[in-house]
Amino acid sequence: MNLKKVLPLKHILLSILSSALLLSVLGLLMQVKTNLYKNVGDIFLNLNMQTATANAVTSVVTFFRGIDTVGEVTVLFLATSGIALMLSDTQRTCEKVVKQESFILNVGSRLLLSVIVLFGVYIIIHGHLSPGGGFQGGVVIATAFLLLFLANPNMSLSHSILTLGESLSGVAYVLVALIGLFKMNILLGNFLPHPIGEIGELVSGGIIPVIYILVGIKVGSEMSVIVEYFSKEDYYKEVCDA
Amino acid sequence: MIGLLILFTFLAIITVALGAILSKDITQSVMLFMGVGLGSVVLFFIFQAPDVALTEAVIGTGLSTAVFLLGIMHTSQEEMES
Amino acid sequence: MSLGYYFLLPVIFSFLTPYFKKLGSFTLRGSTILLMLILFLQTLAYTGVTLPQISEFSLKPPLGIAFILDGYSLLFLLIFTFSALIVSFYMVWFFKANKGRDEARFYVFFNMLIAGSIGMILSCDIFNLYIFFEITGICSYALSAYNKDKLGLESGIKYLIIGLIASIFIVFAIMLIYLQIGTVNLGLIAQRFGQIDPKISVLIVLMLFIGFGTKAELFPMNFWAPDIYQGSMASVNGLFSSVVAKAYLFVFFHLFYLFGLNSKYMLFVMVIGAITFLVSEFTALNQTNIKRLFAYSTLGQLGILFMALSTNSSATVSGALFHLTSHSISKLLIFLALGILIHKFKSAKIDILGNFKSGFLTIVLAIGFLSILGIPPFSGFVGKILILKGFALTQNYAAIAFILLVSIVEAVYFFRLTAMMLDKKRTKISVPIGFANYVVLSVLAVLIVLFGVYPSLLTHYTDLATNALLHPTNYLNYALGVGL
Amino acid sequence: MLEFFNSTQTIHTIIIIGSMCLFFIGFYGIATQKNLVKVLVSFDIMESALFLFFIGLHYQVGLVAPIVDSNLKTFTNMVDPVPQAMILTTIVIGLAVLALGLSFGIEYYKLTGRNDISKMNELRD
Repeated sequence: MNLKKVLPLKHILLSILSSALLLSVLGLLMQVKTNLYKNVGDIFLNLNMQTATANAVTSVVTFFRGIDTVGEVTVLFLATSGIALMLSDTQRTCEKVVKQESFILNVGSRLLLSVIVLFGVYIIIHGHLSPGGGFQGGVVIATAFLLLFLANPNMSLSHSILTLGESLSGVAYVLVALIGLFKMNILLGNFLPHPIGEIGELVSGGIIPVIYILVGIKVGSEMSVIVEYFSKEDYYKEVCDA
Repeated sequence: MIGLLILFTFLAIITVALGAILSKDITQSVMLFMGVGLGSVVLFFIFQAPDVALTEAVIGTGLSTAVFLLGIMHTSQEEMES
Repeated sequence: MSLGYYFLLPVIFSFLTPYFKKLGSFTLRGSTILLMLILFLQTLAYTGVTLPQISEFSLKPPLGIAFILDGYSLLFLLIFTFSALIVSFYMVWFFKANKGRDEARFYVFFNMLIAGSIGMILSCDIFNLYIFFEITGICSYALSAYNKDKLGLESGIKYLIIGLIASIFIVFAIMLIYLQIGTVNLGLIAQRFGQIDPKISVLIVLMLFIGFGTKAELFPMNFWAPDIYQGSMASVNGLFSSVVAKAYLFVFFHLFYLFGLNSKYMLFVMVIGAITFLVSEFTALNQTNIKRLFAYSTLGQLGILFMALSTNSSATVSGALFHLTSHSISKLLIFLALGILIHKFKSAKIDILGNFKSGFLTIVLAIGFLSILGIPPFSGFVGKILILKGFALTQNYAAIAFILLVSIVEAVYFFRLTAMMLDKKRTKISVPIGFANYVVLSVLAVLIVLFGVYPSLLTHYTDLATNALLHPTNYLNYALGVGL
Repeated sequence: MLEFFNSTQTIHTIIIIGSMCLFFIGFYGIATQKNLVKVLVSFDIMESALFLFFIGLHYQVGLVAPIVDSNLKTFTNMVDPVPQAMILTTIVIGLAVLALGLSFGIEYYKLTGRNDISKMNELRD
């Protein structure tokens, strides 16, 4: 085993290049002086009492920088569309073959499913009180379905329901933004009542929990679609090869 | 204490990341990448960012790895030698 | 109307696309045309109001995020919404001619590509701009892989990896900016950029340059562009060339002048632009694939634009913006016309230009070629002459000589293509052109001639844009929330 | 000794060095790896490094997470929430792009039997 084969010259040169870049960037970054100005986040922390949410990160994500989250949801939606475009093959002719499924795995995964989905819903609706929120809870729900697919390869989700949830929650999110425009004269305005005294309670923060619930539904259905495409892809391939 | 904890976590992450890059087996490299994510979760928690820690745990580590593993199930498992 | 509709309306349309699909392809195509028509009419309505216009999200700037429309973005908004309207009409023919494609998803990506590009030019917050950058990016990756054949997927993968590199550098730059001055609002960054430690500021500028320069197809980082153009459909190429590349170029120069980098880095960008122009035009000479050839031609024209836009003199910049508009229209015309030929001949070799028989297409393509080359009655001529005049005013004769010399190279292949089209000896096959395409292509050709004969129609907007770009005081006041 | 390790200054130095090492490990991976999956893994490592860098430099000893609970009634003495919100967004976007890239890779592998990006050279003149 000679060294040249294990570590080609190109790799050695590139590692030297990387280290040189590392050292120069480090040299620059070590001189980072402390910020002369007040961070915008500190101002948000002071403002945060007004939105009456216990979790400041949530109010930044859904309210102070709300349009970012609309964009983020759109990015996920586009990625899902792209994955569906790539992996949904309408020309596949081979028949679906019912695969062997294990009874214990099947029952066990179904039992776990409800618990995991419940946990996801908890994370979503407590997004403005504790760490977590629509994105995290939505993905937790999607992992429940991943478990189901792994345990039972014949499982398939109802695409019409998923599409309905995805479209309706997305449109509702944009409508919430537009209602803010009509009622508060500012897009994404917090038009629901949000008295400061309610801070820490489940119903508080005006539109913020509403937005996170909509985001949770959307992310949950999109991620489930992604997971289904990725796990079904393998299934179809095996069936077609056989 | 916190400083030492951060230092050792960083050392662990860097080792695991090097392993992930240098490993010839793709599945192994994905699993090691999951190690990087887990180390990041610990660090985010230390940095008082529980929201980011939860997100990284669920999305950056959990679902990413699952998607990677499902993805490499039907592409080649090993790097082809040229 | 609020500026937010530019982003929110396409988003609603995209979310509802599965249901439009169920109502049939007529609804799908019709709704997209309607959407683009609404956006275009809204933009036309904005030409009559006082600028800048602002619409805020959640909070007033500088704390919250806002969309700001000034003269500079108005010009680009006109180009983008017009191109989108044209392409949405063209796609009606395309999907009639190519049955069995996933129409709904194409329209999702198309709508969001336009919405993302518009978001990039309107947003006054650099992190929000990054989100729109990613939206545009994902749509472009998916559109270039849309054919799902070997070439399409290869271009999709290459574009995705390039996009990932660019986005990592941009995220790094945004992080350094936030660490240094504690904000992501463009107005505040512009105000405080001078106070950053010069070494870190160089690092930030370098990161932003790599990030946006890669996407805007600047010289050392544009090796990927011809591959992407070759792998994707002709209509998508038209969009890339006239909308997406222009959006990245907008952001590049917007940040360039806003952060006050023009005095320090002017020569650098100019030289890079000149090299882009030179290398691309020489490489274009021996291309045999027609899409690649026009990809290199696009890169060359972007090189001229980079040279002229970085000069900081209002005459040159105004000329460059005129040239940019004219280039957008001409390239859209050329790519859409080529799409018809490529569909007919099922090949993208350069020979297909000699083998078709259609008086209309010949005239239209010739107008496009000659306009890009800069021959008198067409708009490209006015653009180039204005740029050269601007350089003459600042006594930059080297740039004039350089542009003229390299234009000779450009002339070689454009005249070769025109001669090939007019060559009577080749076997000619007649090409069917749908009714919609007659309308679409004639509108574009008439616009090219119109702007060539009456440049004053456009110079009003380019002057507005130049003023807004070089003296962004108004924009800054709005972004800082002072002028409200 | 323990005092030294508990100062904000030291912690920030460790964070800068560690995250930049991680960043350039990812960079080296992108430059040398040929398999599409491993290139995507390298990108994710680079992204993680940036997240650690950004969140870490906004942490100072003594600050707490920006969440109020029964013991903590005001939003004072907390870490900056904006970087956390930005990172949250970037993580989700990262996953979206990664999944899209993998789906391209799978489709390409089905057509050609390869996912080696250095051999993707059909697009040429």
